[in-house]
Amino acid sequence: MSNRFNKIFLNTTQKTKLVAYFVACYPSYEKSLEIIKKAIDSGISICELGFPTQEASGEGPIIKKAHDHCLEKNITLKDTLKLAKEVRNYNKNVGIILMGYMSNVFKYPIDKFVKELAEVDADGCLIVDAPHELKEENQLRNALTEKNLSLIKLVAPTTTNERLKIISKFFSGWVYSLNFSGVSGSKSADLKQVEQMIKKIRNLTKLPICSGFGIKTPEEAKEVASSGCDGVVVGSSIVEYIEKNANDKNLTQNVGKLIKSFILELNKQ
Amino acid sequence: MSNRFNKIFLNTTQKTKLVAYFVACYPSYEKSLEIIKKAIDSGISICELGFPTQEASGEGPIIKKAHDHCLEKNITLKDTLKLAKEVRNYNKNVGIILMGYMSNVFKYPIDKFVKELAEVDADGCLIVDAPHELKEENQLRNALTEKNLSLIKLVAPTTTNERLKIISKFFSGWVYSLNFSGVSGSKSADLKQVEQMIKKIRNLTKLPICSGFGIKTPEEAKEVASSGCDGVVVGSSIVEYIEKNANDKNLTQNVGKLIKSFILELNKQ
Amino acid sequence: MSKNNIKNSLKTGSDKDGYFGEYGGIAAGENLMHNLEELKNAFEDAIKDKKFLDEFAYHCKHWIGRPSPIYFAENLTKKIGGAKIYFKQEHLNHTGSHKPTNTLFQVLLAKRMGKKKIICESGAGQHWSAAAATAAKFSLPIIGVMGKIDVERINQNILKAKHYGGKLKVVPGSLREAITAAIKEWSNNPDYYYLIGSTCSSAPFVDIVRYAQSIIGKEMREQFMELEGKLPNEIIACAGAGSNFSGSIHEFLDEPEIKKVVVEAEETAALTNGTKGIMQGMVTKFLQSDDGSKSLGGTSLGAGIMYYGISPQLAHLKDIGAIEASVASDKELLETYKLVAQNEGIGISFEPAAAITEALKRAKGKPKDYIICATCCGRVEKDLDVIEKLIGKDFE
Amino acid sequence: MSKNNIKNSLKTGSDKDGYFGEYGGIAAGENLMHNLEELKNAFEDAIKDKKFLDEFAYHCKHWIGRPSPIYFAENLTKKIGGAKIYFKQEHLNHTGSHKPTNTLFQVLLAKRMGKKKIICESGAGQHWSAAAATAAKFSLPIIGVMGKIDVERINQNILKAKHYGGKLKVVPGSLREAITAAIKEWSNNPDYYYLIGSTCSSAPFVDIVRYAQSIIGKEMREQFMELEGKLPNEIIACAGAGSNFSGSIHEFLDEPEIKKVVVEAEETAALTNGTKGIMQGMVTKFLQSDDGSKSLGGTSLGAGIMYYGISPQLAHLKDIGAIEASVASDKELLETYKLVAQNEGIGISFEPAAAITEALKRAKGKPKDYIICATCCGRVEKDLDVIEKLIGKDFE
Ligand SMILES: Cc1ncc(COP(=O)(O)O)c(C=O)c1O
Ligand SMILES: Cc1ncc(COP(=O)(O)O)c(C=O)c1O
Repeated sequence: MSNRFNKIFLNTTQKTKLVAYFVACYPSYEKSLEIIKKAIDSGISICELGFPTQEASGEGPIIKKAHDHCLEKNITLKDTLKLAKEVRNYNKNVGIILMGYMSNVFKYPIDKFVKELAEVDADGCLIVDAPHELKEENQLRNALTEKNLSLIKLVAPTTTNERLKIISKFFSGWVYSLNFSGVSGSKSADLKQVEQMIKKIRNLTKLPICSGFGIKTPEEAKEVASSGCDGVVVGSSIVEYIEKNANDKNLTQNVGKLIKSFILELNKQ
Repeated sequence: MSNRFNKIFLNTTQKTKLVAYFVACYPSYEKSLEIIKKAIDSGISICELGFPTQEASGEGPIIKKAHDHCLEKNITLKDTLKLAKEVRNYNKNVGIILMGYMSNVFKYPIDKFVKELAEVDADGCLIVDAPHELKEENQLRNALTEKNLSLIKLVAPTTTNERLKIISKFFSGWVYSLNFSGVSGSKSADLKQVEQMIKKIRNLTKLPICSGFGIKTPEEAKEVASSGCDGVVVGSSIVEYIEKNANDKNLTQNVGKLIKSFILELNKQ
Repeated sequence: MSKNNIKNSLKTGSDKDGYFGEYGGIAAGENLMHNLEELKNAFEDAIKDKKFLDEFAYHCKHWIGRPSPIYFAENLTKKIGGAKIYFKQEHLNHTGSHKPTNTLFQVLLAKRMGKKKIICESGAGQHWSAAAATAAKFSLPIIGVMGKIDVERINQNILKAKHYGGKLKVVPGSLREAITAAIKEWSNNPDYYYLIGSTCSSAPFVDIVRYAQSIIGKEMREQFMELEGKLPNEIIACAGAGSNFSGSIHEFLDEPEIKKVVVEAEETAALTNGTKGIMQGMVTKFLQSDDGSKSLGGTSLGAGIMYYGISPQLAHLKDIGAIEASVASDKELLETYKLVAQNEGIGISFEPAAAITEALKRAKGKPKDYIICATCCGRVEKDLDVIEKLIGKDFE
Repeated sequence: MSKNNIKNSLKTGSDKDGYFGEYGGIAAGENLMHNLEELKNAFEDAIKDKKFLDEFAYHCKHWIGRPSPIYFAENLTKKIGGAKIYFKQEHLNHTGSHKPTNTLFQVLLAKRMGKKKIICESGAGQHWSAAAATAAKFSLPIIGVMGKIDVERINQNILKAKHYGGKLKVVPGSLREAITAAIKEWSNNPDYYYLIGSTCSSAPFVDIVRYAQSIIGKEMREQFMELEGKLPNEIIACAGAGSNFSGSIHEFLDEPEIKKVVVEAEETAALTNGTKGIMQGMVTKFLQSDDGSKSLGGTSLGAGIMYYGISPQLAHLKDIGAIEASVASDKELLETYKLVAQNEGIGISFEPAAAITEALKRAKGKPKDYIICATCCGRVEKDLDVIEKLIGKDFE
């Protein structure tokens, strides 16, 4: 595990960290880089760079649309790694994880992917469709561990206690706690359930826990943060904003403002 | 059996008699009557008055079309009997038979039909779809016999010798020898076959034999006549002429001429 | 026709002249008499030939997929509340109806007779597609005759028959005209085999078709004994001319305790509303004008049961009280289709909907151990577009 | 999964993580893991329950009409000159393909699990209509997801499913998109039962669908022993993802002397032309872009076999040489349709035409006692209009 996550979560200026998901290279490579830089400047702690894939089986229509846009422009995982490198060059402290699906990673293939991930000085990755039962996940996880990188594991409300105990052995970096079982952007989080989730996970790990899915507004972010998690992940809501305002010349500024409004609310706790 | 057939066939002015088939009341009651009168004057020996029925399962498209025309004008068997009566009033010597299908006769019903047939002084009837195996044929035949009327029986080329022997017991008036197995108007007669048929029938009966089906021209009539039959039946050819010239003001005259041309050829023998 | 040990058995077929009581017989031109006699002899001979019957059984099993199962319509039974409702699933046969059992039997017979070409008529096209499939399988050319009205409303059967290699002749009108035209074609070509689609026309056709289809009832007996340990109390089937119904009940004709109910289309219910007459080669009940010169009757959604006559055997059986007759309206056919689709997951065609309509009426309030079996003689494909057009929105 | 006495048996199903060799597994989001485990447990439990299996067998027989017969295609055999060609007549099943055997099994499983609603995907609509029929029979609401491309070319199945009460959701694209969308819908509604239509996606689906369909091969064994006194030398079936093929061969997996040949659509032949990858919830061979971000592949007339992936079990079996793979082109499908219709009087759909194409090729010149059995998994109705449009004039 990279030391960077430790630092990020030990930092106390912000009680609850903001993890922001971007579809990498969306709406274009340059614009995306600009937006992410602005987001970092606006206070995000970790940025998730989603690499595009056709199926995107965990994504709802908002994120899927951005993926499809990138695929049409022949954006690949390679481009996302390049983007990650430029982001890292811009800022040494922000957490960077690549987020996506096994399909692309497997074809890269796995070892090369991990090698390059280390080279760009990212902190790890999150693969939506890679439970620990998947042999290829094991392969990926082992390769990442060797390079001191994290495979961020997810926990869902439907994950049984028994299973949670098993998964907890593979936790690395931080834990992604899903607020509902379903695709991204499809529902809102239920605070009661989120609290229970966080408590359950806390019992099994000392690692930070970030809560994600269904957080659409700064107010919702604050509410989820009150569950006691260490970070909240905002995805669809940012991607949707970019989608809707792709041609706005003030897009970058405005994403910055959007991020700030999340930080502001989170800091009100 | 009426004596009239005897007289007709014993008369030697014409070697081979002409039997003419008309769709009764076609193209109209009045016109039909006029045509038949003219045909009698032109030399036919027997006139067959076809009464209309929807199926007309033994008829080809020419005769069927005339049937359909009559049905549309609601012509019934009753009208045909009326027509027969007027024909008889016009001429005491010509043979008159009603020709058609069991359906109408059965519904008339049979006894009433036979009674009225006797009343109009017709000589009998010919029912296409009434083999002797049909109980209703027996009923009709018995009723006709009682009134001294004939049920004209048909013999087909496919009729086996065994069956012919049986049918021959029911012959009355004269025998209708079919020149081919098929619907009316569909083929031409084959002289060899006709000759064989006539010979076979002659062996079984002393009654006159008329050969019908497939005789389209005076020349064909002459050819069939050479088979040794006592009469030839012409149907489709006359009906077709009437169909095609229904609106010609000289129709009646011309049918007379047509009939005469048949007689002329027949007399050339 | 066949011998039987029961005194006054109803299963013996027609008498020597082809009559069932006062119905049936042969009302055909002399030029067809030889064909009919040849056919009768060939039929009587064939059904004494074990090899022939084995061949029929073999192809029934492997090509048609017989036996068709019986099916307990549990949801409808619960919904109606009363008798147990069963379907005899004839729609699972190859080509989707009871028809191929008859075409198979007759094509085998045609082959046995050395016939080189086949002609047939059709109403719903169900017989036409079954006949063309069978002719293809046994490498015989086939001509079909259908009425223009039917050709226009039934598409799939016509395409299928064409693909099997059948040549279609279209005549003005409907099934009535098709039968007449086919018979005329046969008169003109006595060397053809005339493959009739139902229990109608002159003897021996009624006996032949009924013989072939009586496998339905034979299977039912075995299947009900196996599954229920007893026979159904009522057997219900629809009828155009009646092959499906005759085939369903023949096995049980000498068991009067089993009720047998035939259901016609309301618009062409010859058995219920017809009068005795002589048409289409036979003596039976017809919807006809008083003078016998024209047929009558309207149009039913059930193209296959839209026939203005009825099997002479059924006219006789009704007269002597051995069967009951009922009718079903278009509205009922549609409603029953919907009920069966939604409750049993079976898409039936309009014809069996007539039988099932009656079954549902009769099941209501009957004791729970009372069994009613309706023969489900067709699947929906040919009627699907019409249904969608008429009541598609009801399913939304 | 199941136990078996043969050492290294190929019939034991996937390993504890759902793999067949290096293929299979579960590539699903954590939010689906519980559903999949629940399903796996329910499946393993159900197949140990005699009552459950008896119920499955009962409805297979009475509702679906199983067993489907085997059929000796005598005319084609003669025409080709060589091996005896047999068809396993799966098209005679209710709804017209092998699909209802799977939907029946899974709907019974869903009921057993207490699920209240069903979701499924479909390509050719064949699974959708079978699933909707089954859901209707067992009184469960059902949602189907299909790609717009497929919805536009397949009409009858969609109408039938609608009449059974199914609610259809149309998504852009084809089967690929339908599967993804259905899985997403399932993620959003973990209380639904996801009724998959073929041997694809995450474990335990491959085992479940294969288990249900393996009745095909079991019937074949019995039927061939009865009819021929021996087993076929080759078994051939088409595959989209592969349920029909897997079901046909599973019974014989430990008998290497029986050749097993799977036939894909030439345009989407994942097994022949694909590369290993991870998509659609599983590790298997796919037609995909080099970077794994997109699927590839063209369009086949055989809508039901137009899938850019393949059952992971089949990928494994091919790797170890237990099965062979081949492809069929659109032109061949049309030609084979025509041959089968005209020679055997059977109207097949495009999918089995792929298998029969291969059977005809392989039969040629083989000894007369060599037996090739092709599974005939669909009837023509859904493809009839397309065929008529493309080659209608060839039949005139
Ligand atoms: C599906 C179906 N059922 C029933 C019938 C009625 O035939 P029958 O009266 O011979 O049983 C037909 C006739 O075409 C049909 O197509
Ligand atoms: C008729 C038919 N056959 C075959 C298939 C292929 O399915 P599988 O690959 O599961 O056998 C389908 C799929 O829709 C189909 O509809």
